[in-house]
Amino acid sequence: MGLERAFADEPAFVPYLAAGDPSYEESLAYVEALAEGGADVIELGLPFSEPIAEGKTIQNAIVRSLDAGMTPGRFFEFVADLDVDVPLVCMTYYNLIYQYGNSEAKRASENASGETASQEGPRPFVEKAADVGIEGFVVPDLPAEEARPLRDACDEFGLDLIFIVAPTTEGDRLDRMREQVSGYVYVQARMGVTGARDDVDDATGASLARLSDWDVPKAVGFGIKTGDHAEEIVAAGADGVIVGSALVDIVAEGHENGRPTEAVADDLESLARELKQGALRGAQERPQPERT
Amino acid sequence: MGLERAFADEPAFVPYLAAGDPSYEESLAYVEALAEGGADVIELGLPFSEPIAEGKTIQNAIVRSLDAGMTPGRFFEFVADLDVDVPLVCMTYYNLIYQYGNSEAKRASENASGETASQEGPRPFVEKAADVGIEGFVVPDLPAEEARPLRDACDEFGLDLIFIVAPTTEGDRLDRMREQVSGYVYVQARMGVTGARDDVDDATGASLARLSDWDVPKAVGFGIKTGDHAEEIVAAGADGVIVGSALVDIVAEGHENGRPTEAVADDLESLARELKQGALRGAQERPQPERT
Amino acid sequence: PKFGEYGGQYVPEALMPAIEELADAYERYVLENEDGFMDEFRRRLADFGGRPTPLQRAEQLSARYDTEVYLKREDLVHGGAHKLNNALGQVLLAKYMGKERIIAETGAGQHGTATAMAAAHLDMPCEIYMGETDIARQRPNVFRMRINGAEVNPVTVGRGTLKEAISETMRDWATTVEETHYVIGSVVGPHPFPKMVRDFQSVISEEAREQAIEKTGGLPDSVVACAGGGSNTMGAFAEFVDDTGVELHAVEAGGSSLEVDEEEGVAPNSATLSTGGEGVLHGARTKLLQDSDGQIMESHSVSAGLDYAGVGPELAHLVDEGRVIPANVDDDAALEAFHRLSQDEGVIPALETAHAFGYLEEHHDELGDTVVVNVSGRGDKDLETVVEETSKRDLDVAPDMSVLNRVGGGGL
Amino acid sequence: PKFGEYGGQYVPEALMPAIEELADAYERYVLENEDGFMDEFRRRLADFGGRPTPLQRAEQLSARYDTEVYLKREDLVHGGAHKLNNALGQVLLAKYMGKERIIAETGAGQHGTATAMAAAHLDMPCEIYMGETDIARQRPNVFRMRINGAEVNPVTVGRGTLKEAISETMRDWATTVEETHYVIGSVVGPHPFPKMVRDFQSVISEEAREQAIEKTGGLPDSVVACAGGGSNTMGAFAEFVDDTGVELHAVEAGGSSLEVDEEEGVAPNSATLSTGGEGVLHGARTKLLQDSDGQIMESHSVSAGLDYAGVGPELAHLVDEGRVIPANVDDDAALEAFHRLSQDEGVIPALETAHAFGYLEEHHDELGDTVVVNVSGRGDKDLETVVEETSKRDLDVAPDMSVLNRVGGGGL
Repeated sequence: MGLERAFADEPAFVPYLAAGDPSYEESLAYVEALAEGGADVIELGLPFSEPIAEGKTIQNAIVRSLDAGMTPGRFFEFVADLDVDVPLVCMTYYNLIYQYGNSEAKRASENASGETASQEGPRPFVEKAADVGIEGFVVPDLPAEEARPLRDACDEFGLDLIFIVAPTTEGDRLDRMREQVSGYVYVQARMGVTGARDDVDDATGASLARLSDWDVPKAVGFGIKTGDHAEEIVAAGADGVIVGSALVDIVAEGHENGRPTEAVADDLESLARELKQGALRGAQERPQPERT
Repeated sequence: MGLERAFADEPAFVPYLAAGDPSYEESLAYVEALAEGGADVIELGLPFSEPIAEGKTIQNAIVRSLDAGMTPGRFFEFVADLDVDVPLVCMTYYNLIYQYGNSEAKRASENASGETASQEGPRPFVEKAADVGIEGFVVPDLPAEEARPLRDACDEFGLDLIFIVAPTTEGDRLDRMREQVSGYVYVQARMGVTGARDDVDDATGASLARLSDWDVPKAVGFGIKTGDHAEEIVAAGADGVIVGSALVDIVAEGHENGRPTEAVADDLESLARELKQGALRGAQERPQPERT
Repeated sequence: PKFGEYGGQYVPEALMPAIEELADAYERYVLENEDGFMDEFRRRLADFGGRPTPLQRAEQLSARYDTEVYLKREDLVHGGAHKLNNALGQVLLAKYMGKERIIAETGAGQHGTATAMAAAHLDMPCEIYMGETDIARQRPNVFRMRINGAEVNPVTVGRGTLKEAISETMRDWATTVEETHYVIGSVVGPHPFPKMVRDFQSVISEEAREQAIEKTGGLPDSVVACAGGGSNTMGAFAEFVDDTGVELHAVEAGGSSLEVDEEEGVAPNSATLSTGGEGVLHGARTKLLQDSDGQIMESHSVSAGLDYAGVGPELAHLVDEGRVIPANVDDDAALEAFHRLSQDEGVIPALETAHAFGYLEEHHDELGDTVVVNVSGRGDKDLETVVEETSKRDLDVAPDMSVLNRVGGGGL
Repeated sequence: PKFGEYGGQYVPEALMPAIEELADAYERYVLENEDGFMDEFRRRLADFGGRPTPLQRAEQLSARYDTEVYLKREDLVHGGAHKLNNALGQVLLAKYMGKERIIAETGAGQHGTATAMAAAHLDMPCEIYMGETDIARQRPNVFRMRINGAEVNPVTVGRGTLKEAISETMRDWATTVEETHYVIGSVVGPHPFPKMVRDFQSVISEEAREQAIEKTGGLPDSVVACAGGGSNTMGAFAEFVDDTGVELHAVEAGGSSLEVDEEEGVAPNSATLSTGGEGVLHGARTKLLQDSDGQIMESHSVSAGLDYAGVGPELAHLVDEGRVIPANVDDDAALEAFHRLSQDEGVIPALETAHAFGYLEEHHDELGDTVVVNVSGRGDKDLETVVEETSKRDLDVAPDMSVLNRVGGGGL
């Protein structure tokens, strides 16, 4: 039940792409390629105009997607149009979730009043997301302290809410996340923001140790770009690997060089396969998987 | 004796040109043309780099002369080279008079000392001027209060020192000038600086009245450009008219249009003649010339 | 950490420890004056910054409006604007916190130059992120930052303007929180920034309040300040908030129009308090300019410093509470006011500041007998813009610049 | 009206009544405070001008030189330099004298902008004469004057620079003395200007002396100020002249060399006090740069404000008396000092001012334990020159400006 199922049997490979990057049609093909390549969960970015938590790679992906006309409404169409059999998570910023209610309310009231303060908060967005088949959310600028309305809406519609745990997260903050998290926890492998790096950080092991008694799967992200990375991460105890920038790089490169969609999709599928295989190798190296 | 003689028999016409404007040779021809045209005294400008008392016309003449290489040394050569039988007055700024002594002293001491303070003041300049045939000085930035050293040097070498009386000069200041003036007094016809104007100022009559009991000739300058102007000025009681800018305009125009020297000289001579004739007509209109 | 429902800490988890550490330092050093922090801050504001600034009676404007108009002269602060009050406070605080490096982002360059100055003064290495588009159009401010020894890091991602620079600075901070302090330039961002920046800027109203009492024998009837992010606004208002008899007027940029182009995502104004909706931006819940999806709109103003789609959460709250009166003045009126103050009083205001005077022109008869206007900065930085924008319009008060055409010569 | 043999009134007769009237007004209003003139002047200097300016301890320089270095922050005066002290005094005096119009000349534009500001503040019509060559190369200052409502009259005669503008202003004054006051910008010109400008500027040393006593418990060992015409110099020195234990150092522009090119009439420096001879210029006997004939040399300095072939007669006299120590610093050392102060202290000085700091670098071990350096103005106006001149040289302390090349974009 819920996203946890994707981590149940073997380490999960969780790729990220910005929906609609660089165009609606290409993006559909790319996401489907990831599913082909072995994705267990796919994080789909709904682009926000001020992506303060992203590295350059994903920031540029967001610009491309917005320029190509992506909106929350189109995003939901995109999800509905996707032909994949993999659980989907929406990764976006809180204002888009929060305003969907406002703007829906506004539209309903037909400009009857100048007031824009929401009475609904995140509920309309979650309802619509559930409707098109989204199973969970990652909201990088929503702290656990402010997450209650979104958590409640997710509960109402049966969706998961994933929190990001940083290497520096501890104490009360960690407790507040643990209380509200579901599906999986996003373990940030290092300080900084999203982006592919060349090595695996020591902080990962420490973070996994801090979360060892949590009963949700731990997926590690930030900086993973090769099968060997994935292997190392999973060997260190992760239940899954989250990979974004390394995949977005392929999309960006294909877009810049005008490569055919199929060629780019093939490369994505191929990297996905490598990452998934790496994760599987990593699982073999672990003394004993503790969860089933 | 002295410059007064030029005003003795009839109203004097006193033209001004900047020596060396626009070149040494042309300027010689132009000054000689003024003599031909009937000049009774000629004021020769020795150009100073900071001519704070001049109008634009004469300021530009000074720039042309300096650019053509005029210096105090060349000026004395120029005076010596002039073939005219008219008394010559040097019009310049005090620093050139004052430094001629310093620089002569400096040259004599052959850089023996870094000191440049003059022990001689204006005397060397006056001595040299007398030597080449200059008969007097007009120094627009030298107030009567500071004129004693120059007056003494003029006395030593038998030269005149002319002061400019402005429409606003009165009281003690007028007295100090009266004590030191010789040759003639330069009556400034109006406030402001040199430059040809279109009418004759009322201030002229008042100034002449204020100076009526002075025993030097009164030459009126500033703004006179036609024979009719000259006539009016002399009719009002002046002993002479000083004309600069109207003549310099001819030099400037000739230089700009590349006219032959002779043509410009002819025009100068012709305007000089008109001005002199105007002055003579003015004398006829006076009830009774009081001086002989 | 909230002002009603506004404020909060909507930031990536990786930044949470940094802002928690900062919140702790704010309480100890700023609120409790631990280790004499506030004493040193105030001493440096005086010696280095040139405080106190005068409260000057504006003689010609007072006559024009038959109202006692007083100018709080923040244009005389070192660097030419109130910006230093905050930058100096934060760099000093970073020093007390044991940080070894300062970062900041800048759009038009005013906050960047203030931070670079403060960092040079306090011998702290400093890096300023600035979009490459902004670098190209704000060269004098880039020179100033470099001359003060700051690194200027061009941000080439996206459109190369302020929003990308903010993301890039957040990214740097998220990677380097342990040794680095991020100096935010206005009363925006996550707690504790809005309170802390307000406290550093409140020296404006602290002085103005005392000076008004001394010069006029009482409190003013109104205080008027322009509002972009709102740091000069909150600085000018803070100590008057409890004086309920003093009206507080926050004047935003009306730009060319209050209508928005939803299709293009463009608001041709920065009138967040008057026209914006509630939302979450740059770490705080506040009022902001957004389309119906919640995407942030591109705002516009003739004044780069007011050109921001958000506003400080405390200001949003004070407006909702009715304590602060929101207003806006359009580009034309701001330009006219710029010229009026320059010609009538011999004070060339920043274009930001000019909006406050545009409001004074339009509403002087509603502001009571005594008005304090905050002159948030000087206008030297805006000369080129003013000449260009003025030449496009037919303004009664604008001077004729043809003397420059007559003699030729190059650009500004 | 003299300082030893220096000074006097070497002006055309037509100007004599004007300067006599001015001398009378100077005695009554300035020296005797008739009608409370000086009280009003000081009040306006505070409220409009932002005085007092701080005396700031320069922490990094003090450490660098193992000397207590204090900065007198005239860069914080309204307009960005000490120039306003004098302009405001003279425009106010003109008002007391019943004049209805202000004229002034300007070269680089600093005095023109200060005069235009003061005239706007006091509601006096103002015209500034400026050579057309200078107008073309000092456009921002022309903008500022026009924006403050002053007329800018281009002077097209001769080479269109300061000397022609001075003649043109004299010409205007000679024609309009009755209703017009000519605001001379430095301690030069005929009596009473040198004394009067000194008295208006002496507020600098009056404040600095008190502040030094308050901050250090005693008088400084040395006061250092740059010297062009000498108004900030005399302002910084005046109240210390009688403190014979305080050394006074006047730092002129050494330019590129102290050698002169007699043939071309060019001195590649403005080191009048160090290398000039006695003579008469612009109404006063003083030290000046001249060739052996007495023609005034074209002076040169990287700093336009020091680029003057004369110097105030009182300063010349104090040098002859041994009370003031003349010195000079060349362009290279001034540029280095500009960058050093900017980077180390967060104060971007005017290039004029930078000469004083170049001297400090070279002579700090001869200046005693406590040194006051007059920061006569801020350097915003000099950014373009500094960047250009720095790029021609290989200076250790200069920042790399390549960030601007990397992103492209237009001129400053």
